[in-house]
Amino acid sequence: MDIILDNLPGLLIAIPLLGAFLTPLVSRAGDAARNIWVLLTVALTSLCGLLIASRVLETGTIVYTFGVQHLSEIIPPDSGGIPIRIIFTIDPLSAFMLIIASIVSFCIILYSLSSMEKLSGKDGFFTLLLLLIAGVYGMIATGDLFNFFVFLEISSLAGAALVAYRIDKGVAAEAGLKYAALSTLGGLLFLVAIGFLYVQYNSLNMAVIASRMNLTGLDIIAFVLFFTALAMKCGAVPMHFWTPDSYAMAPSAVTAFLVVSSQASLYALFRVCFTLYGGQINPLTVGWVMIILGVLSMFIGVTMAIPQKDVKRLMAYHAVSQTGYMLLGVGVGLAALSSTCMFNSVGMTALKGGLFHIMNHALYKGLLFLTAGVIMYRCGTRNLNQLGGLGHNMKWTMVFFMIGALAIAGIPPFNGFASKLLIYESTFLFNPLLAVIAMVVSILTLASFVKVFHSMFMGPKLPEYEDVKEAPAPMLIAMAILAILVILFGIFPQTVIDTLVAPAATALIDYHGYAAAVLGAQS
Amino acid sequence: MSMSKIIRTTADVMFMFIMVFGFYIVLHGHLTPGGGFQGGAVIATAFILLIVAHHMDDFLGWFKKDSFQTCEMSGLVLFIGTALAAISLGYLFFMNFLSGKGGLFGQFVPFGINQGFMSTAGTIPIMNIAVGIEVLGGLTIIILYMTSGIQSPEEGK
Amino acid sequence: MIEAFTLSTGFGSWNAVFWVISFAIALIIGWLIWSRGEKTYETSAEATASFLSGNAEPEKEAVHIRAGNLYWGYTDALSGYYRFIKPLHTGNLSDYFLAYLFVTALMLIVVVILK
Amino acid sequence: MIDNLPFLVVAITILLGLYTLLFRKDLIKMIMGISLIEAGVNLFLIALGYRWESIAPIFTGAPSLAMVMPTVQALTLTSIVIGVATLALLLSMVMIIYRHYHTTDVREVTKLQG
Repeated sequence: MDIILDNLPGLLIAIPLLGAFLTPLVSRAGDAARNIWVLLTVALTSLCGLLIASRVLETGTIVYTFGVQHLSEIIPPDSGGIPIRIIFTIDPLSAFMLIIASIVSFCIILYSLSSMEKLSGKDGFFTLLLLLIAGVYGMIATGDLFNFFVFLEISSLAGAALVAYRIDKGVAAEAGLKYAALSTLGGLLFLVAIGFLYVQYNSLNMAVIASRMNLTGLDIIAFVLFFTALAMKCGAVPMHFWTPDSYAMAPSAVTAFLVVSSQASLYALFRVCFTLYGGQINPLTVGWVMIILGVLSMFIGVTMAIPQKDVKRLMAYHAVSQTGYMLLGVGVGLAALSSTCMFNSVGMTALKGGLFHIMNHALYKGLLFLTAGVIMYRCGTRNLNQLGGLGHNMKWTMVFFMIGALAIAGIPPFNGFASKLLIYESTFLFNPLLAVIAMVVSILTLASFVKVFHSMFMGPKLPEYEDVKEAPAPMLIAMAILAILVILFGIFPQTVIDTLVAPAATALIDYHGYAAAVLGAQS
Repeated sequence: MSMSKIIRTTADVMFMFIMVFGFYIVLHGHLTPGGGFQGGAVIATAFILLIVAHHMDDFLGWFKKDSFQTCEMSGLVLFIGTALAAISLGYLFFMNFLSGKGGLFGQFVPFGINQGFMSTAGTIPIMNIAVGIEVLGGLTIIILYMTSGIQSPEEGK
Repeated sequence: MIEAFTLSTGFGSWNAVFWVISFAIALIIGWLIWSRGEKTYETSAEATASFLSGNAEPEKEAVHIRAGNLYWGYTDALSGYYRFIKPLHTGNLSDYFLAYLFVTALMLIVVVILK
Repeated sequence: MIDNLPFLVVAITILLGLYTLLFRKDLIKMIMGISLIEAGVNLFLIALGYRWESIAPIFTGAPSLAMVMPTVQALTLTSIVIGVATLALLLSMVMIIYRHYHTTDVREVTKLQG
């Protein structure tokens, strides 16, 4: 049994890849066999993710080197004291992201089993979805820069192919093209930055580079390339144009997971700013750049969302504005690092708020996209002007939509409120204007979701939706899991913060600990 | 859109030589420059040569599309299988459990310049073969889908 | 035990359970007031029909306010802002690349100068 | 000057690629721009590993032991494989767009806007 427990990080990537490659073979034995196979694969992977997270939260950072004899040999004798193999470094922050990825990946696979029932091309869809899940897990767990680039490309390609999966009159192909083209350009500039770092520090491992880093001009250029490539991948405003296009055209289950894949690039952005360039860059300037990106994302995201007519495009703009909250929270945390006294009072709370918001956003945004998917699955249209009066016979979907909408707007008992409260209070002390903008954006978020709620669920029963039925059972179960978590995290935020968010925030700060975990006594 | 008789016959003749050369690159991946992807790409050009030379329907008569799909899938499964085999043997993921054990591909390699021993480097030749098969199937399928895309422009009108 | 779920944000604390309890109490009080209301009011169809100064109620489609005209006032008031911001999202792929490279260049200048 | 000549070539290739990417209006040409940038990045990675007067890192029958850095070539190989995959995906999407929009001009392919 402990063989499996020791090799969990390796299995975390191997199981979804094996599942993805065998899906076409299993699907020859019929739809039911493939559904069970895909569900089994994703359930095992989520179990691996959760097990790793719990082990990391107990025993600290796990370091797993590919291709060595025993777990303890992080740097085997024949590699001359330098970690040359691919090393997965899972510290409490990656464990925090692993939990998000495992919960949401299980729910969207459960959802897409029934939403893909009547459609064609199912085994291609599930192979790509499992590849996307493996890519996101790899991005979160890896400690090697080039390995991160490979997983970034895998998830971009699988994501772009999934966005363009339902070619309805070519528009989805246009969205997929935009997503793929931008991700490729971002990946190439990311590779140039890896080249800069590799030539100076002779290693691709983040911990080794972090411990050997002394900031030169080349490193600053590499930092800027890293920063903008990853900020573009997670949808910060001036570069956010692909997000509404590709989220609106993708199948809803895929959109819910694209949100998690852009949050994995956000995690990588924090990893670059806090761990790779730990004490090197000036935290004030980079913190303020992150804050400006965050405020821009918040404001433009929500103001562009209100006049939208397509429900998924509206929710995509909200994903952009919520990413702005996370950037604001962690940006304030980073900027406050410049002076320790300010950091102890403001920075830590802002950092916790920003990280907690990543978890909350992944849950309620996944829930909202799944409800939009149910509407699309039953009524066949996403245009709000044609919908109305669905609340009469889609009771459960209405309840789930209400929970998601109240959570995203930050209404007290739900989880959105807890993380936004942390962000408000800390940014107010840091700079009052930021907190005011954040609150105004929260109000506008509530306004736009009231509009969506009214136009979709309220009003009389329209004749064309007279006999619309409730969503099938797997969809409801998937949404129920997310809704219960949204409520639970809202009622007991302190326990979630103490167990998950606080260790993640402290792990993000001490880059020495990260380097020591990989390099052992040597660093 | 099949070419003239001359081209078709030379293509048929060349097909075998390119295949052999491709597999040579795949198998000697750990000794000479090459390996899974490049060898597989060379073999895929052999199939593409046939697609270009002959009519699409004859080509699909000889090789069915899902035979390439099974090629691709078996290559991928072989690759992940050898990686997972390391875990089942008690080592960590992707461990080279064959090198230095004397068995298949297990001989020791003297450091420095040598004339290249075939059965060395443990699991790397197996991985090369797996990637070679996978790329062979994958690239041919890409070309098949793209050519079938051109074939039916009228359906798009 | 209380501290288990009071979120202390360093400056104040927030307890969701108390909020839910007080919300439930408010609901109960509301229900109490509602239940003491007049039971014997007439609920026949024509009594509860909406009075539109005599003319007939339009059929279901026309009654439902569509999403397009919700927040008409808000979007009209901010029409100057929306005239500026909407065309920015042109949908043209080369503009997306321009935006991305523009931000890279801008950030390069900012980080190099401000160090 | 001679030893950072390859990096000059890399800079020129990447600038040419960016030029085609940003100023060309046809989608196929933009994808050519992306592959140009990719070629530039691959050349950049290879040029990083160059050692003066050394040979390719192949031990089989190698004339001398002074060899170029092999890890960078492994990175370039992976980047080429990823490049093949991205190009195949982008080109098949442009084919689908052409089939439905009957144009590949980037100014017309803007149904998703606003």
